[in-house]
Order: sequence, then C-alpha cells, then structure tokens
Amino acid sequence: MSRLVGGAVIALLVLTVARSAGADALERVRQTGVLRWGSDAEGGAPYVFPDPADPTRIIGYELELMEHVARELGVRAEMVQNSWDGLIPGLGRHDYELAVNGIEITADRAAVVAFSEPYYAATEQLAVRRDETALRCLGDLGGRKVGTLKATAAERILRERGDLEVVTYDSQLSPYEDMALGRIDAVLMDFPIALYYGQLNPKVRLTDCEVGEVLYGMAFRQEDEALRREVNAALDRLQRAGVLRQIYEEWGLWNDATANLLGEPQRVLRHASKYEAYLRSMKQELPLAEMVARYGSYLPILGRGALMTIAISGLAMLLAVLLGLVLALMRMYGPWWLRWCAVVYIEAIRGTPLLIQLYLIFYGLPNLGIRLSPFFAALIGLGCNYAVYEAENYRAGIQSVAAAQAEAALSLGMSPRQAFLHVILPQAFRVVIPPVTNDFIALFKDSSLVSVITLVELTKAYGMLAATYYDYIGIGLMAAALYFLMGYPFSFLARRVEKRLAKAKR
Amino acid sequence: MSRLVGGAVIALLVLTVARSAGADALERVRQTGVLRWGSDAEGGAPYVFPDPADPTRIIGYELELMEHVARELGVRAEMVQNSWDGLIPGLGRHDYELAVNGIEITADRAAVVAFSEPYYAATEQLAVRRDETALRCLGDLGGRKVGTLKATAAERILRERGDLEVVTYDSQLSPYEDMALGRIDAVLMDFPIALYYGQLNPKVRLTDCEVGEVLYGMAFRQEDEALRREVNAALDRLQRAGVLRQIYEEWGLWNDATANLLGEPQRVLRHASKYEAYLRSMKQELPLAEMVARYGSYLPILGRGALMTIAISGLAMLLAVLLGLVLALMRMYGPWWLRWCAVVYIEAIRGTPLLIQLYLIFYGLPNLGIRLSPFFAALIGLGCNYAVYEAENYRAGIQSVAAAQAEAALSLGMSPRQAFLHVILPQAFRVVIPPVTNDFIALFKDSSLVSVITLVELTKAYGMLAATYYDYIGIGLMAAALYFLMGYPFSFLARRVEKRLAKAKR
Amino acid sequence: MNRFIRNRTFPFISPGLAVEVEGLSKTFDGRTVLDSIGIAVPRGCLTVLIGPSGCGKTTLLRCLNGLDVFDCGRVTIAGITVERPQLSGKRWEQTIRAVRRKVGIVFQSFNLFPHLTVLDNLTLAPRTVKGESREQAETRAMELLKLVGLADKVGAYPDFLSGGQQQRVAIARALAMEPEVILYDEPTSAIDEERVDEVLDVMEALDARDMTQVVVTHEIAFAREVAEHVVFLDEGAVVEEGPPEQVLTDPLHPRTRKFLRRFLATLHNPPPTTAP
Amino acid sequence: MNRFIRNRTFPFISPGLAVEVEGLSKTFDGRTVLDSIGIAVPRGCLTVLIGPSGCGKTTLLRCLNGLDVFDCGRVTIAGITVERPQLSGKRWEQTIRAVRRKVGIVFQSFNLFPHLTVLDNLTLAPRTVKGESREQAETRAMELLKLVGLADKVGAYPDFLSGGQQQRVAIARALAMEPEVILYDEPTSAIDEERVDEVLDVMEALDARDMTQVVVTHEIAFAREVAEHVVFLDEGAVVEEGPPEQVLTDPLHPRTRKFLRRFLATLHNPPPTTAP
Ligand SMILES: Nc1ncnc2c1ncn2[C@@H]1O[C@H](COP(=O)(O)OP(=O)(O)OP(=O)(O)O)[C@@H](O)[C@H]1O
Ligand SMILES: Nc1ncnc2c1ncn2[C@@H]1O[C@H](COP(=O)(O)OP(=O)(O)OP(=O)(O)O)[C@@H](O)[C@H]1O
Ligand SMILES: [Mg+2]
Ligand SMILES: [Mg+2]
Repeated sequence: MSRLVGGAVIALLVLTVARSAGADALERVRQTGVLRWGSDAEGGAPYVFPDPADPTRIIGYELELMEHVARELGVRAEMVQNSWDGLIPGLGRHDYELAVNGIEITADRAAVVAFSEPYYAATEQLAVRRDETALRCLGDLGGRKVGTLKATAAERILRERGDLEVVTYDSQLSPYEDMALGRIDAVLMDFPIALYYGQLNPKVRLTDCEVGEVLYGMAFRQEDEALRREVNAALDRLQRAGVLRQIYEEWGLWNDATANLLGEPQRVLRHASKYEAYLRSMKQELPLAEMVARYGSYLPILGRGALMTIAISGLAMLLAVLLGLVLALMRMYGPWWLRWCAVVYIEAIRGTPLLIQLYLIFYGLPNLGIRLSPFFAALIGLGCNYAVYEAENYRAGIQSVAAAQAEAALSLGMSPRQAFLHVILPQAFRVVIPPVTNDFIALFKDSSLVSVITLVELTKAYGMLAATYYDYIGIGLMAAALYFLMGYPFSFLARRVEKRLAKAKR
Repeated sequence: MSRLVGGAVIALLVLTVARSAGADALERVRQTGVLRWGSDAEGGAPYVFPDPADPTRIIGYELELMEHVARELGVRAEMVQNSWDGLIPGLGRHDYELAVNGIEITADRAAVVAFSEPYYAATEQLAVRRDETALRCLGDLGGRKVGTLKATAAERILRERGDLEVVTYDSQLSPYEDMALGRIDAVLMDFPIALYYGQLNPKVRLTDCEVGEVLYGMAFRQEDEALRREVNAALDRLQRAGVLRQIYEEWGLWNDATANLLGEPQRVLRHASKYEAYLRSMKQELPLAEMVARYGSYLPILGRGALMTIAISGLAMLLAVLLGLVLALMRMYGPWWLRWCAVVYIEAIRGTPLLIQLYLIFYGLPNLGIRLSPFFAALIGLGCNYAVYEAENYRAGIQSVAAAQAEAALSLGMSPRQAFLHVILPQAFRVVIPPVTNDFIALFKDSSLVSVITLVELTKAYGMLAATYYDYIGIGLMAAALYFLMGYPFSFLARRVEKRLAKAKR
Repeated sequence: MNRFIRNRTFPFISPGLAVEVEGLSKTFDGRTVLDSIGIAVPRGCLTVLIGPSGCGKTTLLRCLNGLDVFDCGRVTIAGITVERPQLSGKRWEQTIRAVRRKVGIVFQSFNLFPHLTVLDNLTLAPRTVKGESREQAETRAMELLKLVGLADKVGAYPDFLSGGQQQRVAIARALAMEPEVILYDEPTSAIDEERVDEVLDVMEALDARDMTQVVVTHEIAFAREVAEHVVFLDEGAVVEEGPPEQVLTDPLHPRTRKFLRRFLATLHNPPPTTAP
Repeated sequence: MNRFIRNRTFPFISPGLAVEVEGLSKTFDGRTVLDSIGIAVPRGCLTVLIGPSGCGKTTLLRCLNGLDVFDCGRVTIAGITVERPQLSGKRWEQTIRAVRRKVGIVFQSFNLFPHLTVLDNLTLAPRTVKGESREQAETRAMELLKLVGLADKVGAYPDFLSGGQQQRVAIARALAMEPEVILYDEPTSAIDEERVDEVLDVMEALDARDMTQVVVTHEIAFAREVAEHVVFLDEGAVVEEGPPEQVLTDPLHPRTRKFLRRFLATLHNPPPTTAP
C-alpha cells in the first residue's frame, strides 16, 4: 500500500511543480538582492563540493560561476543545499530561483523546467587501466566490460553500441576503483568527472578518446522567463569578458567542446591552478598523524550535521511530547467529539508512513499556499507523527496511576488540572520512560529521512564527505559513532532517571 | 545512515549471488521432478498475469511455454512468484532454477546470470492517437512527446534520436492513457505490451512502424551449465515441433522478428484465440451489476493476500510478544550478563531499519548456509524486530504494578514464576494494551515490506490486479478497505478489552 | 470521662450548623447504600459516626466532599449547599470544588502521594491551591509534623513509613489546608494507645478552635472519649443519634444495643484488676 | 476475661515451639529497626505483639516470612530454621519459600489482588501452589467467606469493598492456604465492634485446632481478650513479655506502664455507667 501511494503522491507533487505559480522571480531577486541557486554538495568535484583541504568550505567551478553571474545581476549569490533528486521539485517550492549542478539538458527534463543557454559542454571521456596500452577508444573494447553512471548520456552511448557489456554505477568513484581491481575494463564518464575522479587513481589512464557530448544548463521554473533572459545575458557578458574561460581553465576543465560552444580558441592559456591544488590535497599519501588530522577536519561538518539531527530530533520530540499529551488528554477526558477527533487523528497518522507525510507537508502544502521552511516542515512532520505514539504511551501511563491518588488530590481542593499536573503526571512519568525512550531513539533514526527535504543532517553530511574523499568506511564509522554518541546518552539518562524515581518505591 | 548502509548491504548481497555455490541444478530438477521458475505476475499481460476472466487463475504465454519446456524435461513446471527486481537475486537463493518474465538479454544482466537462447524476439511498436492519421513512424514525430517504459530498449532507442521529447513511465498502462488524454503524442513499447495494453484503448491506433528489436531470454545461475543446455535443447525441440509457433500464434504474438529468430515463415496460420478471449473479457463495457460482480471476482486474490498479511502480522506479533516478554524478564530480573545481553540486543535492533534486517535474513543468511523459507524469514524478521519494542513496553507495564502485590503473592507461597504469571502480568497487561496496539498496527503496515522477499501479501496482490485491469483507484480502495478491516477490529477489540478490565477498577 | 466535656463550648448554642444532611440517598449499581440520611452537625462540634462494617460510613463521608455523587438529597456543608439531582454537570463541579477547599478528609487507606516526601505531601496543596510561599507552607507543615510526632520523618517517602506513621501524615496533610470542617475515616485504625493521645490532643486543639469534625470509627472506647455527638448508622440509615453518654452507654434502639453489646459488657463488668 | 483461657490447651506442655526468634537484628539503610530480638512462641499459642508506632512490629512479621531479610540472627518457624547471615542466595530463597507455604500473613494494608474477584483472591494460591481442584478450593473459600460474613461478596472486586470487608477478605485469603502459623498485622484496624466478634471466633476456632497465631495490634482491649502470651516491643527491642493478665494489667517495666497508661486508667476507674 504505502509504497505505491508514496509513488503516486511524489509523482503528483513533482507534476504540480510546473503549475504552482509565484511572483516574478526577477523582481524578488532584485528586491532581496539575493540570487538563490540550488545544488547538491554531495554531487562531488569539480561541480560543488567540500574543499578537501578544508572540508568546512564548499567550493567548485559552478560555485564561482554563480558568484560571477550574481555579481552581473548586481546581487549576492546564495547556494541552497538540496538532494540531487530534489533539485527540480525544489524549484517548484520556490526554495531557490534556479538549479545548477552539472544538469544535462535533456528532452524529458525540458518538459518540466526551462533551461538557460548551455554554459558548459562535456564530452564523454574514456579511461582504462595504465597497463592496457592497446585500448585506445570504444572500438577496441569489443565484448569488454565498460562502466559508467546510471541514466547518463554515457550509458546511452554505450548501450547504442551492442558490442560491449555495460555496467552501471551510482557513485562517480566506484567504476574507477572496480576498473583498477580488474572487474571492468574501461570507464566512460563526463570529462570533469573523469578528470577529478579517474585521474587520481594511479592505476588509471585517461585516453584521449572522447565520444558524444552533453550540455550543462541551469534549470529555471518555466514561468520565470524574465530571470532566465537576464541570466542568459549575464552568461553572455561573462563569456565575452573571458571570465567563463578563466574559471574553466583554472579548474582544468577547458576542452574543445566548450571552446566550440563558446566560440573561442581551443588552446589553453592559464595553468589549472585549482585543479592542481585539488590534486595535491587528494594525492599525497598521508602519514598517520596527518591522517588523524584529516579525520579531525571532518568533524566540523559531521558535527554540524549531528547538531542538525539533534536540533530536529530534540525539537520534534518536544513537539511530540506536548502534542501527544494534549491528544492523550483529549482522548481520555474530552467530550465525545473531542475524543472522536483524537481517535481519528491517531488512527490516521499511525496508518500512513512518515516519508509520505513529509513529502505532503513539504511539496504538497505549498500548493495550498502554505510554504514551510524545510526545518519547520521536518519538525512538524516528525513531531506530529510521533505525537500519536506518545499519546498512546501516556494514556497507558496515566491509567496505571490509582484513582485514589486523583481523589486525594481533588479532596485537597486542587483543580483537576492541578491534580493531573502535580499528582497523576509525575507518577505516570515513571511508567512511560521506557516506551518514550524507545520512540526517541527511533526518532533519531527516522530523522535521517528529512534529508529528502533539503536539510543537511548527519547522514547527508556523511554522504557529502564520503563522496568527496571516496572513504565510505572510515567516515561511515565516524558517522555511526556520532549517532551512537547522540542516542546513547539519552538511554543512559533515561536509565538514571528511572533509578532516581525508583528511590521513592519500597 | 540506514539508507546508505542499506544500499551497501543489498549491493553486496546481489553480488554474492553469482558466487553462492549449489548442487547441480539439473540433478535436483530430475530428482524432485519439478522445474521451479521465477516470475512476477505483477509484470502483466501477456507474459504471466491473473486471468481477467477469472483472476484467481494465473495465465500467460510464458506460463504455457514453461509447461511445455518442463514436459520436455520430463518434469512438472512450478511457478515461483517474486518481485521483478528480486528475480535475479532470487536465483542466488536457489528459490528457483531459472527466471522467465520477458527479461531482455542485455550485457549488464549477462554479467550476473547466464541466458538461454532467446525464445522470443519483440520489435518496438509505435502507437499514436486514432485521429493522428498523419503520424506514421518516428520520423514524423520531430519535437513531439513520446512515452515509454523506464530503462527499456525503447527508451534507449528514443533517446538516441535527439529530435523528440522522451517521457518515461513505470507502468505499461499509463503511457497509453496519457496519450489518449493528449499529454503525449505517441508511445513506443515492446510489441506484446503494445498489443495487450495499447490495442485495448479505443482512442489508440497501433501503427505498423516497428523499430529496434529486443530478445527475451531465460536467466539461469551461471554455474548451472547442464540445466541451461537441457532447456536450450528443449526449446529447440519445441520449436521444431511447432509448439512455440502455436503458442505465439494463439496469443497473437507471432511477428516477423520471432519468425526470423526461429527461421520460420512469417504468415500466421492459426487465429489468435487466446488474445481474443483476453480482449473480450477486457473490452466489454460492463453494466453495473457485472461491474460489481467483477470487483467481487477480485476478492479471492485480495483476500488471499490479506490472509497472508494477517498470517504474517499475527504470527510475527505472537513471536514479538513472547520474545519481548523474555527480553523484558532478562532485562529486569536476569543476572548482570543476561541483563547486558538484553540491553545490547535491544539497542542494536532498534538502531537498524527493518528492511535491512529482512534483506540480511533473506539474502544474507543463505551465504552462511541458513536458507529460510520466505515466510519464516518474514516472520523472524518482523518478530525479532518488534520484540524489542514489546520488551520495553512490558518493562514499563510490569514496573507500574505495586511491589506490595508481588509480596502478597510470594507470602502465599507462590514461586516467583507463579507470582509473576498470576498476579503481576495480568495487572501489567491492562497497562500495556495501548502501546502494544500501537505496535500491532505499525506491524500490519510494515508487513507490506515482506513483498521484497517474494511473499504475495495484500499490497502485492493489489499491485498484480491493478496492473492487469489498469484500475489503480478502484482496486486501491478495495485494498485500503481490507487493510482497515484488518487493523480496525484489533484496535476495537483492544478498546473492548480495556473496558472489560476497567470493570475491576473503582 | 470525655476529655472534651471540660472545654465544650456548648455546641447547641453555637452559631448554627456546619454540616446539614437531608434525605441523602446513594445507590451503587442498584444496591442502595445510603437511604435518605438526615444528620445535623452543629458548628465546632465533634461528631462520631459508628456502625457495622459496610453500613455506608465511608460512602457518606465521600458524599460530603463529592468523591461519591449522591443521587438525591441536600447537603449543606461549610456554608455551601449541594442539592441533587438539581445541581449537576459544570455547576456541580464548581460548587464541590469550593466545598473541598473548606472540607478536609483523612482516608481510611491514607492515599499519601508516593512520589513526594512527607514534607512535600503536606506542602503541595497549600502551595498550589492557596498559592502560599514555600517557607510559609513548610513552617506550618513542620509544626503539624511535630504535632503528630513525625518531625524526624520530614524527608522520608511514604512507602518507607510504618502504618501508624502514614496515618499520622495523612491527618497532618488534611490539616495543612486549614479546613473549616474535617472528616476522618478510621483515623486511629493503625495508631497505638500512646499515639492515640496525640491524635486526641490534635482533635482537642482543633475543637478548641471551633473546628467542626466528623469522625468515622469502630473503636467505641475512642468514640466515647472524643464524641460530643454520636450517630449510629446501619444499612445506610440513621438508627439513633444523640450525646455519647446516652447513645454509647445505654442506647434506646435494640439494634444499637446489639451492636454495642460487647462494649457495654466490658463497661458493666470491668476486667479483674490487680491494684496498681 | 480471656475467652481463650477456657479452652487453652496449656501451651507450655504443648509439643515445643512453633516460632523461635534469637538475636534477630535488622537495619534499614543504617537505622537499626530491630535490635537482637528474642521471642519464643509455643505451638498452638496465640501471641500478641504490642508496641508504639514505628517500633518494628510490622518489620518483625515481615522478617518472619522473609519479606524483609534480617541482617543476622536465627528464626525457627514451622519447624524450619533460617539463620542469617549464613543462609543466603539461592538456598535462602528455597528455605524461605518452604516457610511461606506454612506461614500465612494478613497485611496491615490488605494487599488484595485488585484484578481478581473475592472468590479468586481466595482460590488462586491453593490452586497454583497446592494444585487443588477448582471445586475443592472454592468450597473451602465459600466456608471461609461465610466465617467472616462476606458470603454475599463472592463475585465483587476488592476495589468495591469497604475497608472492613477488604480486611476480612485478607484474613480469609491467608487462611485459605491452611498455614501452620499465621501472622496478623492489625487485623481489626478496620473492623467494627460487632465484626470483631467474628474475627475472634475465627481465631478461637483456629486456636482450638492448635494453630499458632501471632497478632500485631494496638487495641489493648482486643489484645487482652485474645492473647495467651503478650510481647511488648519498643524501639526494636523486646521490653517485656509474659501472660496478658500480667503484662497488660500490671506491667513490671516502666516503659510498658507508660505505654499502657491510658488503658490502665480506664481499667482502674471504669467509666460511670447507668445500670442496664
Ligand atoms: N464503588 C462501589 N461500588 C459498589 N459498591 C460499593 C462501592 N463502594 C462501597 N460499596 C458498597 O457499599 C457499602 C458501603 O460501603 P462503605 O465503604 O461506605 O462501608 P463502611 O461503612 O465504610 O464499612 P467499613 O467500616 O468496613 O469501612 C458496602 O457494602 C460496599 O460493599
Ligand atoms: N522499607 C523501609 N525502609 C526504611 N525504613 C523503614 C522501612 N520500613 C519501615 N521503616 C521504618 O522502620 C521503623 C519500623 O517500621 P514498622 O512498620 O515495623 O513499624 P510498626 O511497628 O509496624 O509501626 P505501626 O504500628 O505504625 O505499623 C519505622 O520507623 C519505619 O519508618
Ligand atoms: Mg469504611
Ligand atoms: Mg505496622
């Protein structure tokens, strides 16, 4: 059920993107003086990624590009992080005015969004093992295994030629590693990726065989004609001023395809300073000390992610606790209709999966004109969902307190509210600690779902770093440790509190 | 975290498929006298699907084909249901000897499994709206929108031609409907699908434009050389005996491509009896009465699915309740080391997502030689997971019973066990009903996950029917209703029991 | 030898009635437990309710401060009138709440708050209901605890107190609210000979301060000592009432005689004693 | 006028001791509650424990059937010896369980099972522990309920019973196990004059059957009626013990005198009475 419904909902939401109207974006940009652009730092080098030398800094040639574009428009550029799959739905939410992240201009995307003029042209670059001197281009690969990224131009190109086995991957790194290990014989990928991920591997040789060509474009909402025209103009000026060329050259990305695209000479003028900086900070075999230092350097990012996780889980739990209490009271002491509402709410929420609820709040509500910030959406989504479980837990706890206690309190002149607050609740509290601990820990876990609505919490931060350093295990362990460090103190605390309260019991 | 880990795990498991050794399959088939083949009845007509005339029967040309193949081998064919994505991993579990479900022979699949000789060749068939008499073939579609299924040969073919917009879908039906509604202008799909899904729609016209060609093959474990050779031989004999041709003709699937493949004359000899039967049972505009009757006819399947859901949820909950009780006791009364084990188990399980646990049990354990039947895998996965939550709930409930009660029982000479059983537990029971109800309903929901391990529970059954009749709403509502009918009585019952027990309270 | 006679401000000339019950009836699922009870308790007078187990004493007390809702009849207590079934719903709630602020009760089963220390048990209500300051509440609490001889248990939790200690805390808790009328249900059920004196002293002191007290007890000897007025209940009805020396020493009604048989016996042929 | 004197099978020639306590000490987090107690209760004899609130009576009873674990000393009860600290851990558990099967206790706060009807409260233990058949257990339960005058409450739940009714159910529940020794903690705390007779009858009957009974009470009058042997505890120590007519009417020890002051007073100048 849920999963099918889920699919439906999401599809629906993405479709509505195109429709959802909004004030003229250009106006807004001019007024606010900020050009917000969406991108995913997990996408990796060289587009937008954490600086290996100082992972707390986000860098990338598209970042520089956007800063120039913004300057041209006389405003400030502001990057908005979003998961790659969410980049286009995000446009519909007006979280940012355009999405820029090496997005290929394709027909089906063009159906939903409007693209700027292409700002970069990438050929597909073939990489093979150093020792395979014989392999020059696709022609030499008859029957061999060639790897590439899923659902990219490269994959399509490879499939066209029936004569070789295509193996597809999800991450930029793995194909090159698999090739180094001999699992596959060649890798075909966009030139920038080949340069930044293939080149690094000493066992890998980039052939000068280039096939096909993809164009990167900036994605706009279809209605934002004006803004798009402005940005196109800006790109044009930047190109004429030679800024584009400079950027691409510094990042070592200048290639014939782009040269032709921009109608400029192909030979390279500057040396690729930034690319080399990147290589330096990646290549060097680190001595243990520095290795440790590097892991240390991840902490700020992971830490920030963890803080987000804590903030969301914590606040969501707070919401859940309070709302849950209200629900429990409604259900236990309310008049029939309130009781009925509570029951319906409870049955409804605990009947539908959290992910759907998040999508509805985040991508659905805007269609009703309610635009929640990602943080609040996450908070409300998680909070309202868990409130249901809390409600039932409290009911159990409250009912476990003897009626005589309430009587004693009332007969001392307390109002029902006071009696509940000072006598019932404290005694119920002790009973509900274990189930509530259950839920809080489950919530820590579920909170990683909110990365689908643009928030960078621990899991996302881990993904970004792992993609930059190709270190899934090491960083993974760090992330796991952090999760443990977040969750455990809580169950520990819970145990302590339980003990303390037990003091009053014989 | 979880999702990334998840990806990793599953990848790993699928990779192990090829490796995991096993006795010679042919031997086993001969001994058992059964040829088990995996397929997904949700795949739709005409491959393997519920008979529209009597949805409790599974039919399809591949079913007939496999029955003949089996007869050739002198054994009985037995279809094993599995989700389409699971068909190849399923081979690794030795749930069946081969997978047959219109599986295209592609290079990357060939990397993991071994294919039989192709048994059917399908061209890609173009369909347009009746009124679009001008549209003859792809050439006429410049700049128009063309729909097809995701990740199929058709998609690749369309993308190669840069000159048209490609819109991809998940289900065979939607593209034709969208075309009828004018959202897209043409649909390119495998001939059988076009015939069975396109033809039905009065607004749709199948052009005689055929492009590309895909070959269907049967997928075997790579080590099962012998069996594959036998099946190839059988196919060969069937072809020479004209059986293949007969089947394809009766299903209206005979086409030039296949004719060439089998080296036979192209003209059709028989009339497509089964195809027409199919059309009849689908086409007819039903009067209300029969409409109702038809919905009635879904009930057996949905019902069976529901029974599976109930069986699994019920038994899993039973397991959870018992195991949970043990855990709670271990944690509360056990010696330090038992207590410690309980805590670790609890923290570990509630720290990892259910889906991963299911995959590990189902696809992971076999590598350790433990091969659980899907049903048991589901049962154990769900049970052991929920046991943790139950454990904590019980602990809360038990601690809410006054110590004086235990003293009273002990001082009457009861053993601690008896005191617990007859005095503590019954009083705790009342307290834990609400949280346990929470969990049971959550369990009903989560049980739909088990369809990933080949079980046909309600959600899966719904998927299969919906794919056959293209009726996602109607049947969806029925399924929803069934879920409600399953869950509600339980919360109702819970409420009743609570009331009854409350009788003893002043 | 009623220690109260001495300082009895003769109740029947004291200004009017503190508790007046008329035609009060109460049934529990069909079984009539109280059957049109009528009682009048003068202000400042200490009244004792006696009667066989299950005759409705506790229920009557619970009806007086609204823990049980009687079916019909009129109760006027601490100047507030509750008339049923006329009064009900929200209005009943408000009225009864006003009543409870002026009427304290000591439960047969104490019902102390197990999650609070003895001190907090005493201070909770004054602070939440009367909004007293912590100091204020605690000073009075300490006085009361001294009064009932538990000064040393201030910080203890109820579960760790002996029966008698718990009962005395319960009495102190009720007094901490300084009620106009106080209802005791078996206040000495767990208190020994010696401590009874202390409880008596407390009641005496309160009586002196003109507090109205209603005591349910089964200890006739005790009743005889404290009572200014005695009511004998049986099967939910008032059988006989009057001054203790009359009701307790030579009751008119045969049922009362029967009930008091043993006590009267001890009374009329005292146990053999060896001279002190 | 001890109703038991009549049929007293002279305890001191009856075969040995049913309960023998030697040097039993118990501290609660540092505070000494019982201080090397020594008591000897002959088989078939009814012993009464009296003493001021908080002196350790309940704790002593709880030590006798192992609900509280005493720190050191020896207890021999119903023929089983528990010596601490020697006996502990698993072995202690087993021993104490054997003890509990032969020793019944009636709690000061009743502790009935709220989820069971009166009848089931009485039959649960016999059926689970002794493995009696439902019929067997229920017939005895009915007898006992008649005995304590609650035949009409068989099906009621404890919460709906009055204090006295609960207390009598508690007594019946203890008797249902047919123990050799039975410990009562304030068995009449909620029971009225009239009912006390019934309780007395019960004790008498048991006494006749040579059952050993230990009664904690604060009602001296009651003590005087039932006791064959009286022990006076104070601050966790035995101050004085002996036959009731001696300990209760003219005690040797000044502390005892002080404790009994009021009772002795009533005794030596009985209240004024009007002739019957
Ligand atoms: N909540 C209730 N539901 C049903 N019956 C009740 C309830 N409370 C009390 N009763 C019954 O009402 C009668 C009077 O109870 P009540 O507690 O007032 O007696 P009592 O005079 O206090 O007796 P005791 O001296 O033993 O406390 C008893 O028979 C009791 O069983
Ligand atoms: N579990 C406990 N922890 C700490 N102190 C306790 C505990 N139980 C009892 N006490 C203390 O031990 C002393 C003796 O308690 P006990 O209940 O034996 O007195 P008692 O003789 O039964 O008094 P009463 O006649 O009032 O019931 C009391 O001062 C009490 O506060
Ligand atoms: Mg009572
Ligand atoms: Mg006691």
